[in-house]
Amino acid sequence: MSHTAIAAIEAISIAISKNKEFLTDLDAAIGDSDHGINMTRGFDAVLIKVKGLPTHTDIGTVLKTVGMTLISTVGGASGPLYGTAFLRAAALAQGISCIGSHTAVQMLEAATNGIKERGKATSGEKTMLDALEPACEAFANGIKAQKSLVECLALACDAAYKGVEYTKTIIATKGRASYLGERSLGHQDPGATSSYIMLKALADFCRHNNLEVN
Amino acid sequence: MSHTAIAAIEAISIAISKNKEFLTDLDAAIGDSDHGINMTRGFDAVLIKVKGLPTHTDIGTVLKTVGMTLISTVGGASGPLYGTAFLRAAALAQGISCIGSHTAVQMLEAATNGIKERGKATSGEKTMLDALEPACEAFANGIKAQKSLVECLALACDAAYKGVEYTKTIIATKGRASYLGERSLGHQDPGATSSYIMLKALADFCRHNNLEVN
Amino acid sequence: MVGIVIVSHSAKIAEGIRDMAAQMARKGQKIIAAGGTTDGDIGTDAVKIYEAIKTADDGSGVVIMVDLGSAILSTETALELLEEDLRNRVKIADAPVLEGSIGAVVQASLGGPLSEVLATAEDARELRKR
Amino acid sequence: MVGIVIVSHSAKIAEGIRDMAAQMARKGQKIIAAGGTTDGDIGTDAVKIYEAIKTADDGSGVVIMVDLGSAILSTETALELLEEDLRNRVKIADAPVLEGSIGAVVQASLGGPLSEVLATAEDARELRKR
Ligand SMILES: Nc1ncnc2c1ncn2[C@@H]1O[C@H](COP(=O)(O)OP(=O)(O)O)[C@@H](O)[C@H]1O
Ligand SMILES: Nc1ncnc2c1ncn2[C@@H]1O[C@H](COP(=O)(O)OP(=O)(O)O)[C@@H](O)[C@H]1O
Ligand SMILES: [Mg+2]
Ligand SMILES: [Mg+2]
Ligand SMILES: [Mg+2]
Ligand SMILES: [Mg+2]
Repeated sequence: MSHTAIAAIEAISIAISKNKEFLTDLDAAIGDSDHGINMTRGFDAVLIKVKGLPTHTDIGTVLKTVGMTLISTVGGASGPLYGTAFLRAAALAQGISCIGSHTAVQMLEAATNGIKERGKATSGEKTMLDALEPACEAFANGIKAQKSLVECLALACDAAYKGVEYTKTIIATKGRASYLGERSLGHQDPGATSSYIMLKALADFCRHNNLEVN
Repeated sequence: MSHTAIAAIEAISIAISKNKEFLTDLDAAIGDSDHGINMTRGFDAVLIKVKGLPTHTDIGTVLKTVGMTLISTVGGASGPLYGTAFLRAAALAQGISCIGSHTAVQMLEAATNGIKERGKATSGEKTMLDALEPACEAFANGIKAQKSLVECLALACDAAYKGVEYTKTIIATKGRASYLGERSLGHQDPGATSSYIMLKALADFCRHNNLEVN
Repeated sequence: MVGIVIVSHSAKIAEGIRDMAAQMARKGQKIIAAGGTTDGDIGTDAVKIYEAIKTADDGSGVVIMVDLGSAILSTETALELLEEDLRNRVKIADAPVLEGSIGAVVQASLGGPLSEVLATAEDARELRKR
Repeated sequence: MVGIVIVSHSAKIAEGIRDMAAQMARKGQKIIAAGGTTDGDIGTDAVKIYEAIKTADDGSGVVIMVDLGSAILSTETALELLEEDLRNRVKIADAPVLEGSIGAVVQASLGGPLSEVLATAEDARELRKR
């Protein structure tokens, strides 16, 4: 139901706010010191928008609202990237108020592919994709193995976390950090980190609320 | 004497002001509609500066003041170009309060060469050089033929005028007008026109004041 | 006339380029600045860009000039929001944002079609500064 | 660190580029905007550029980024005003003004020498927007 979706978005938003400085500091090392500021600005605006939606709005509309708000308020590369991700996921949730496991996998894949297309990027380039692609795969495998949503999200989070760690070992070839060449080595990618934070917030939210897909 | 030099500069300044709209309109056709505005702003500032100079300042210092003021206030390409011209002429008039005919030729040549160097341009590119180079040559020839200053300046003005007319028949390959390619044909160059106006003002000033070089 | 949209991370830059380019433009030439975030910070806004494209088009199409990486991402996101008809006559120039904008505006003001305005914008890559 | 001077016809542009580039800079990196005429109009001012160069130099040299034709003329005029010692460590980058400035600032902040900062600025010519 949309109020669950909105509550999940709210949980994500809170997690982003809490990590505002952390994300900005990560971006200071290999970027322009704004990732936390960008994401917080975006999700603050998202919260206002989704809370203004009529009750019983379908999940597609909620996610579309998130996506449209992110592309217009985040400001940095993460805006069109995450915005596109939410818009692509939204397209698969049009008119639905309850997400099935198959749809959940498709949505996460569509979101990840949206970022790949928008960013013309792939794994190994020290971006959010290094967290999202493995997370997406782990989630899909979990669903295929008929694990619970909470279990699958836990697997996705583990994979995303490893992805974040992996970004420390590689050189950025996309985004601003690529200006630094080898000097980007040793630092974790801010966008991969925010992806992990959002997935973790979603996983925790689902666990606390005993949510399940069917 | 410096007060004569200053009076000559004042005459040039008045001529520029009078032609502010005309020069700006010429620039509207093949440029950015500011040549008259630029030159007037520059010479207004010049007037204030040179009038503030101590009496008995040498001509070199007067011309250097003109050049420095033009490079800092005109704003357009004509600023560094005319500014450099005055600075180069100034270098030959250091410590002098009276200009000999030989020096006059050298100064005009130095000024013209300064513009050529600064603008990396030559005659036939639809710039101020199409007025100045022939004017310079005509002036030098006149002095060589031992004509009077007033006669020589009249010859220079005639040559400059023809140069301005010539710019109507050629395509700009330097400056903003070059962006227009063939569309610059048929229009006279604003900078060539301001060069003619300045020379004419100087010629008239010398004629009215019966000035002579020796 | 082909419209020009200038996308920069900075509102000041987008407006400054618009002002500079406007000096070289004919009356009626549309040059729309789409720079910065709504709250005046440094960044880009796909929805602002989307609105700018719609304002810039008079039916002749629009050339978009962009500054850095994420401006491209936002602009491509904006394109995705356009109806197909308009999207088909909108091009992102592969050109330096300031230098290309001046060339694009001159060419657009001369009445050149979309392809020529785009080509002129992209010629600015060959501009030499020395 | 090598200093960066940004010369534009528009004060807004020079300041906007400075602000954008500053986001990528280390503390202490000098980025000096030298845009517009003294009375706030569109144009360049060789004396303002000359002052900017002197402010930008800490002994490591200065890379100057310029926008259009007459900005180059004003900058070269400014160079002529410098004492030879300083002039020898000042370079005008043959690069797009915005894109080159960002690269130059990143490289300067990494502590690169004049030649590298210049080269990085000029690499921006190869930047693709599509
Ligand atoms: N082309 C791209 N593809 C995928 N992710 C990207 C790309 N460019 C940047 N990113 C991600 O965006 C993050 C930076 O976001 P943010 O700081 O908000 O934007 P900006 O770099 O414009 O300031 C990076 O850490 C990286 O994960
Ligand atoms: N490279 C150059 N060499 C010589 N003269 C030039 C050059 N570029 C421009 N000019 C002259 O400058 C004039 C334009 O001056 P102005 O309008 O004040 O400058 P801007 O073009 O910067 O607005 C042109 O008409 C031309 O005569
Ligand atoms: Mg950032
Ligand atoms: Mg940013
Ligand atoms: Mg002009
Ligand atoms: Mg001008």
